[in-house]
Amino acid sequence: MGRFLIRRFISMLITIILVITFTFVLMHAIPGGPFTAEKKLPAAVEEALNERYHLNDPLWKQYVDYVLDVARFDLGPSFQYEGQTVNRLIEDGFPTSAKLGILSVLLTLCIGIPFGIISALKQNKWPDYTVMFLATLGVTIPNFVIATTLIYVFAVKLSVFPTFGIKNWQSFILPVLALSGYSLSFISRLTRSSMLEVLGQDYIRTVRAKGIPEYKVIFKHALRNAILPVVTYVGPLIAAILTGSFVVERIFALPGMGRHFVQSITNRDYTTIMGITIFYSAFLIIMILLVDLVYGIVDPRIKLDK
Amino acid sequence: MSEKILEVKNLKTSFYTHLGEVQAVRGISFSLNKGEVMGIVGESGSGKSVTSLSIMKLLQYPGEIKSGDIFFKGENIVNKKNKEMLNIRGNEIAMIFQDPMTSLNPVYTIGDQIMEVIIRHQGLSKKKAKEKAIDMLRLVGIPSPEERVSNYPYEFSGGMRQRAMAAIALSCEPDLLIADEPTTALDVTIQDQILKLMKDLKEKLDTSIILITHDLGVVADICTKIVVMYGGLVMEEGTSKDIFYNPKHPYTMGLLKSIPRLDLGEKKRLIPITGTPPDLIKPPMGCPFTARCPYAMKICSLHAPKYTKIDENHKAMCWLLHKQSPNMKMDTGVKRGVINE
Amino acid sequence: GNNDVEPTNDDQVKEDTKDDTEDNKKEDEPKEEPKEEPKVEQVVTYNMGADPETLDPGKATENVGFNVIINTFEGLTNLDENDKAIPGVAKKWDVNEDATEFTFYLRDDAKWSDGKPVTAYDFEYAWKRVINPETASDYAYQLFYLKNAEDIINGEASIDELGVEVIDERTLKVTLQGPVSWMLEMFAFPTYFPVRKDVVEENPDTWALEADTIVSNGPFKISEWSHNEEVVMVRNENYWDKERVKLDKYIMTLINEDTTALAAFEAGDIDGTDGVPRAEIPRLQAENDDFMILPDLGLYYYTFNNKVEPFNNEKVRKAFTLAIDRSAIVNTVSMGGETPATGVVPVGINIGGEDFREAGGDYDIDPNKAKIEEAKKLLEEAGYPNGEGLPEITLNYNTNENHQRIAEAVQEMWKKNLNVNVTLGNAEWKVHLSNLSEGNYQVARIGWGADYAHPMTFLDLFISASGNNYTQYTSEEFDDYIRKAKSTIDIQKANDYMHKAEDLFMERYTVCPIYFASDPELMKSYVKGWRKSPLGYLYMDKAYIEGK
Amino acid sequence: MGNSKVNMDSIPEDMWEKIDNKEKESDLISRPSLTYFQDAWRRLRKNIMSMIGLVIIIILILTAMFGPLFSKYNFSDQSLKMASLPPRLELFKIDNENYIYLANGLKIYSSTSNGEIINLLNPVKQDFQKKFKVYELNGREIVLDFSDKPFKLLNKNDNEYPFYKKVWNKNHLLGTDDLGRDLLIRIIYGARISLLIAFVATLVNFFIGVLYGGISGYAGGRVDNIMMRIVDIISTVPLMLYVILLMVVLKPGLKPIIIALGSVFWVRMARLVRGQILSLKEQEFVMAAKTIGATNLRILVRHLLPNAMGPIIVSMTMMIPTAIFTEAFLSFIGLGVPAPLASWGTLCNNALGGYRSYPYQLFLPSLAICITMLAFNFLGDGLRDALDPRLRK
Amino acid sequence: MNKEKDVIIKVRNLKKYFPVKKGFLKRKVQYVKAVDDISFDIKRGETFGLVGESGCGKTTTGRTIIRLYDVTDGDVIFDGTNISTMKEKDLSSFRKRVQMIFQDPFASLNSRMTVGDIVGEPLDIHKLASGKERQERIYSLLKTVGLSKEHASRYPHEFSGGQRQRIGIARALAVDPDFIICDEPISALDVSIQAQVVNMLEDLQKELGLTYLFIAHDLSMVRHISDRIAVMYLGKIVEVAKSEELYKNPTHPYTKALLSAIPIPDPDVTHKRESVTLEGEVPSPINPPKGCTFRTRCKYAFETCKNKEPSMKNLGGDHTVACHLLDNKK
Ligand SMILES: Nc1ncnc2c1ncn2[C@@H]1O[C@H](COP(=O)(O)OP(=O)(O)OP(=O)(O)O)[C@@H](O)[C@H]1O
Ligand SMILES: Nc1ncnc2c1ncn2[C@@H]1O[C@H](COP(=O)(O)OP(=O)(O)OP(=O)(O)O)[C@@H](O)[C@H]1O
Ligand SMILES: [Mg+2]
Ligand SMILES: [Mg+2]
Repeated sequence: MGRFLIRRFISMLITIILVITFTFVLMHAIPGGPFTAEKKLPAAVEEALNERYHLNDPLWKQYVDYVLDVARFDLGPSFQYEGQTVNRLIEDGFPTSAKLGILSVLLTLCIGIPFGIISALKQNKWPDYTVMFLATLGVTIPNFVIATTLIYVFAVKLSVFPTFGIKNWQSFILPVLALSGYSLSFISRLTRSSMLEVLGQDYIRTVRAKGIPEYKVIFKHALRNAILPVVTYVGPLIAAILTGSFVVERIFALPGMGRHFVQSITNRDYTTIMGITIFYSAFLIIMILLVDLVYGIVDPRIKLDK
Repeated sequence: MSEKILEVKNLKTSFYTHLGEVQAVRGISFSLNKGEVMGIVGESGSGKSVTSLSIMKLLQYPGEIKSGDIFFKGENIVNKKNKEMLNIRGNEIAMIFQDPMTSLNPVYTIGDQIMEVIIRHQGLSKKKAKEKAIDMLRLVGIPSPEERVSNYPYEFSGGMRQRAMAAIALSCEPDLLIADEPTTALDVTIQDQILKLMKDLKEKLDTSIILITHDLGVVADICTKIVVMYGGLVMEEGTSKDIFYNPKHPYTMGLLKSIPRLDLGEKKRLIPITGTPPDLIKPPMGCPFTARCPYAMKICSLHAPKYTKIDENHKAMCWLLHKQSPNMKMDTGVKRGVINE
Repeated sequence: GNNDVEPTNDDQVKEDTKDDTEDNKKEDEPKEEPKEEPKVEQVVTYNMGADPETLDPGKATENVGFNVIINTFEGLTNLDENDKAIPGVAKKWDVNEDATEFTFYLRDDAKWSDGKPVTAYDFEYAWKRVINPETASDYAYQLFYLKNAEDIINGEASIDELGVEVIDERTLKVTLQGPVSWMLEMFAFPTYFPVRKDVVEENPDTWALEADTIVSNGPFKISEWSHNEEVVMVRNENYWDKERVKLDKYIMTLINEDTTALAAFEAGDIDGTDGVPRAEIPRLQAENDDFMILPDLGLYYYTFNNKVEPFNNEKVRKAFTLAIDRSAIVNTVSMGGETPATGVVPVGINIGGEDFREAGGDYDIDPNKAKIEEAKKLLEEAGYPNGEGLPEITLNYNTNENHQRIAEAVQEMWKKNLNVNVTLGNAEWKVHLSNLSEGNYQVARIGWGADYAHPMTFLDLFISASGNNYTQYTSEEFDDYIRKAKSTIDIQKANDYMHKAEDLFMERYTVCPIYFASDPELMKSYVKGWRKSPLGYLYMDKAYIEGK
Repeated sequence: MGNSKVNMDSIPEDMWEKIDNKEKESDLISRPSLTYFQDAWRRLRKNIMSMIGLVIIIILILTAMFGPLFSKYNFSDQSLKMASLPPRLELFKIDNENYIYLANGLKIYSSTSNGEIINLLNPVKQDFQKKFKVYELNGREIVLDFSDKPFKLLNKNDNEYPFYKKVWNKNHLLGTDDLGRDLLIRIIYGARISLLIAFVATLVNFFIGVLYGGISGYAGGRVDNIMMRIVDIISTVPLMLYVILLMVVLKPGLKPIIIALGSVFWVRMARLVRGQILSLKEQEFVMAAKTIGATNLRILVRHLLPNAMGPIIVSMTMMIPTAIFTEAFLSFIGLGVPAPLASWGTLCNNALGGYRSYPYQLFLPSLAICITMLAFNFLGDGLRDALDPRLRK
Repeated sequence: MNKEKDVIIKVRNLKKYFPVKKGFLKRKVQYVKAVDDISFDIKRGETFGLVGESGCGKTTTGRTIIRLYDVTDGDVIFDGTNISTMKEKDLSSFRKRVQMIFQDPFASLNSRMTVGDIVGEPLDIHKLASGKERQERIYSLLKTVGLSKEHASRYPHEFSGGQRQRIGIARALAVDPDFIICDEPISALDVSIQAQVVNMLEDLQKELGLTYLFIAHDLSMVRHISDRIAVMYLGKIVEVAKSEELYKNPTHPYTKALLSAIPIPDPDVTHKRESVTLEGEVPSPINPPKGCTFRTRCKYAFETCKNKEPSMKNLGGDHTVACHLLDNKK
């Protein structure tokens, strides 16, 4: 196990370096630079800016310098926000995104899984149809529509929640709902499908033969066997959702870090692009490692370290 | 006579598959007294497991009890709700399943799975339950149970899994134990041990046991009563002596002839019952054994025979026993302890 | 007098109500009885959109940042209702004869928000800082009117040679490169605002990032800046004219999404907002009294690549220009109350008593409809009868819903009116820009917003040396007119030159103007006294709330 | 158990004849033996819901292919005057010949009584201060008073014109979009793109995602580690950068979209399948397959994947809308089919700004996606059930 | 052709250890010595029985021989080629010749395949038959194992335990192998079918010259079918002999115990017989006892047994035993 972790850790580092490399190459391959703007800069100013951000150095040197900086956990200065460092951008934005994300993941799990179970238990009866219909809606209606509709209904018409921003706990409700729609639906369907599979197995019969109450049969025995696909899905989901959703944060005007994923690219804010990508990939990779570890816990037959 | 703990009356169980209704059990009746050990023997696919699952009310889709009654301790459990069954299952009726690999939850340790039933029905603490689970494993002959208790099913050999199943079933000292081929995967020494365990249970607690097996040796060892099933029907029923020494049904005789006897004579070619069992989607009109019966008569394929009472506890379902039947010389096949060639 | 302050937490609210109940008990009045009408809080919440990139006057480049800066800083001059210069930090000034030297006399009571006086040194420092190449200010070019500014930034002169001189703490002499008729207004432009040396040097990179470290000299000071949430400005007690300022607090929210801002406005969470979703404008126009369309100095146009087939042909350009029904675009497509464009300088710039656009004519463009017959004829004359023989044409726009709709409408008009099939191609903004710069296009959308309220900000775009001239067309004559217009102090003459330049440019249909921008705006009617300039700056220094 | 009609006491003599067993065996009628997939198909066919789904999908495809032949409009025909007319019109009656429809944004159209829009009326006089507009229709004066909600339509004598009734829009069954294009035909054309995307996504998921994940999970160990790290890289390098690059390199159209989707859209599926395979491959039937000499590929394809089909199908269907919206996003930033062609996702995107005033513009394309999704889900569920022989009902 | 002497498979010092993980980070600490240094030869055409207590390593032996498990140590030489070191991809031809019938009938059947598919798969893999011929072959295989054609389009879960086992046998027979490892092929079958299957196996053996490794715990059946029998205990072989010899002259105490525990299908006899019950607990293969592994339950155990592992001694006539008692006698 220890060896396994060390190996994974090394491969994580390699992965991150590759991510940096690819992003770096792509970033510089696309037209436009950080200082391309509608109002053209005087050559001298652009020169000075390039000098300041070391964009005059040969690309390989920029790359090496950057990697070295990253190794010191320094993601560099933002090109877009004068004086900001990318570390700060992340520090500022992440807590909000993470709070939303955690709530959303919790909601997703606490509702999605029970829904999936109910629907599996009542297969082809009305609760199943209802849940599945909602789940279909949940994946069909994009979150920007859900978000705007929620604002319109609950904030404008009913005035029960604030329209934007994070002010109090009520502020979280609408964004979290909008954020969770898709994953909620996805998870309930996944759960349903694997529950159906598991409920037909012999060992479930054995458990029943022991006189174990049905809820335990479901939650303890069936669920654990059925949860694998959900775990697979949830790992990357956590990484993605905790680092912020561009759409939801934009619509609810939340100061998270989701905006940077798109904004930094449109602005060619090189360091922010890189910083955000690295942060996300590190997060994702850790989540995936956790998923793999959870695999081993959920299903002891799975052995990753051969 | 001691009280009846289980009485099955005209039980019919079917599976509604896309190919048609599989009539796995087609109307069987038997009863079991307290402390009695009944063996169900019969060809593979004859409905033994389905009968026991019906008693447990654990049939899975598309299986259903079509008709009939099952009285357990005087109560009809056919229409009992799942909730009511919860306190019966595992506690009053326990079952050892036939297929040990798939019958154990692969993601929980053997210990967890044994403890669960103990905690559920005996309300022991976790620690106590674990001790008991270890005891149970020791009792069924698992080496170093303290360590094995935290193994997962896939780490057990086939026989060990079966013993784990037995440990689960026995741990709550049920009133009725249904053991579906509990020793098929076990070597004789362990089998011996398990059988002893069952005997002890019977003696100490007056547990009634239904032992489903095809190992006639085992049946002979422990059963007081034997039910011979074929094609979803009970062909013959009687005490073990009746069945072994005075079989009345050609199928029973066939069964007895096909076993090799280690204790007797030289190695000879076995004498199997030729042919295949009937398709239960379209069960034959008459006696299901007709197609394989050396004595089959015209009437056998057209009409199902009724039970003929041979004596108090012994009955069989065969036209040969009909009083009108031409007194064909029946080769009972078995004499006391010696196969009659 | 904490009465006016908006309760910021629950405790305060509870306290207030407790007081009320005590009062009630004393006077033994029934609860329903209306108590003394509370004084309305003088707080305005207004939505601007994105987070300001910086609040450093010397480095800010975008609208939101400017909107904070103009309310929190003050330059030598201020702008009046007509965007003409009035005294700001400078209480008066002298100008030399050829309008190249200004001497400003600063107010004695002009103070920074920390109470220190605003001095001429602050201006000198601020400007030299901007023009210092090391500072790398994007907007350094705004200072190019100052003597030697351009040379300094190109490294051909030293910073000390910049045309600014501190006579004494309260007197500043500014020397220009040449005469500029709108120079006094330029001093009210944020890049010309003073900054404090000690403040800047304490945190050279980050001073303008946090409310705590910003020291300003305008009507408001920043009390809080939660990035991506809001900028809170409160009255600057050290401002020399603080009597003018009636608002206690001006909260600028940073909702980037127009639909959300609209929802927030309708829910009463904000008092005004800058952007309004286009599709909602007809409804708002009909239903909402708080909706208005304000003038905005901006040009939306299609630039032809004058070097490539078929747009190297003047007749083709003209045909394409005339074949567009601009009123349909303005009324049903963009819908923001824009004005059909008939030239490059928008309506609303008053020079010498007349509107530059009105005086300039419409270059055959009918603002209300497409001139189909004429356009067809032109196309035929150009050798493409009924559109035959034209090469494949792609109309490029940058990724944006409105640009796309306009492009789709124009595409259809060209198809219907000229029988020309045009493909639409869109690209991400910076890719689009680099395509334009490289002349890698046939016809493409682009726009321009005025930096100052003068035709020059538009005409200047198209000189040879301009980085914003994507037309691939350069003309010495045009450059000459512009040069002359810039260097004369005679307003009329300059005006003539500018008209000549525009005529030269437009009569050959170098570009195809579409519309002049507008600024749809929502502001609650109880907010009074505010002013939004056509440059997009919202001045809150005189705003107050009445009748809420 | 046979029939008990026989009289037990008197059985005819011939009944006691001995019979030959051989002839007995032959009367077993042999049913054709089905393979798993034949059997699954048979079961799928029996599933009404999934057949409905299948039929819907086929209808959608046919409509997408041949629908335009039956429409008098083209996806790009604009009529700016007729912009944003909804499918349902509320008509006011002026007189027996003249009806008007009052549209959002204070526009008034003359119409026939059955909902055929004739023309957009231009006001002869309007005053935004006092909030009224005056129109003339065939000599009658109509005053639109919008000072107060609901707006009133008055005649010269300040009497209100009566509300007539709600009718379907005869010119445009589903109304028009914000440039006055027929929404129905745009949705039909949109189906071409969106359905294609749905199929591409499904295929990509199935052939790349499932195989990739399957191989990774089955191979395990180092291969797994490397393959999954590649997946990690693909899923973290910003898609947009890559798309912008594609956009620069390729001409816009379906090809770059397919390339973009194809190169990244399968990673989630790959992870999912890998997880399933990891647990399945430890089962004993895999060993059994090995002993009969099945190659690894065969074990993967024939044994493991069918057992992982549940989650595969679920996520395959669930990812279709994601693909549709991803396409919209890609189109938006310039990678997709160039405007005015629009996919469903694009239609939705474009309608969002006006969802308050013209909800049908958002609702209708969403409904199209929804129906497709339901159809795919029905089919998917049926498939899932059909592929699981031990399913409970 | 001296078939008798022709060895088809040679097993030499075969070991298979399973790691067991313990502790928080599950570091590998211990090994289950499932098979611990066993050697035997099987001659072409013979049936070699392997009996022993449950969990003593019989299945593992079988699976290791057929390379379902990687060999920890030792060699398996099949017809002159060393299987234990062969690359995975070269195993295909070997697997056409060697087949296995699994102990657990249900788990070894893919629940997503019809019985027809399952039985037909080896035919497809080795391209033995296709189309109608394939169909016929499947039917005849099903018939061989006592199932009917009808069963071909059903799924494993629709069968009873014994029927499932027959499906597994049919699958193994499909490729016409030379050598079949039968891992308790009949213990799940009912007697009549057992007899059928055993007869069938015997017939096939005669017809096709098959060789069997017949793993079982049912001594009576093993004796019936096997030419020679090896008795395993705790990962080691303790006695090998011709089956008659073993039955008549069991030498190892464990073998004796085994034989005495066989139930006899005759109520009177079985109740009268005396079985040698083994005392004590079965030791764990993780920490097998030092010296002779059986000593903890052996009533004849003495000092040497504790220290020294007994080696295989030939008693003549292919009868070898590993027991210190023999030394004593001498
Ligand atoms: N789920 C099911 N669907 C369809 N048929 C089934 C199902 N389960 C069992 N059967 C059928 O029911 C019949 C009786 O099966 P059962 O399992 O009771 O046999 P058994 O007597 O226990 O045999 P064995 O000794 O082999 O275990 C068999 O023909 C079998 O094919
Ligand atoms: N995959 C595994 N991981 C760890 N231990 C295992 C594994 N498979 C088998 N074992 C252990 O190896 C030992 C031998 O197991 P094996 O299955 O070979 O026994 P067996 O002789 O076939 O027994 P049975 O007659 O009960 O099938 C047992 O102690 C078992 O727990
Ligand atoms: Mg059974
Ligand atoms: Mg075994």
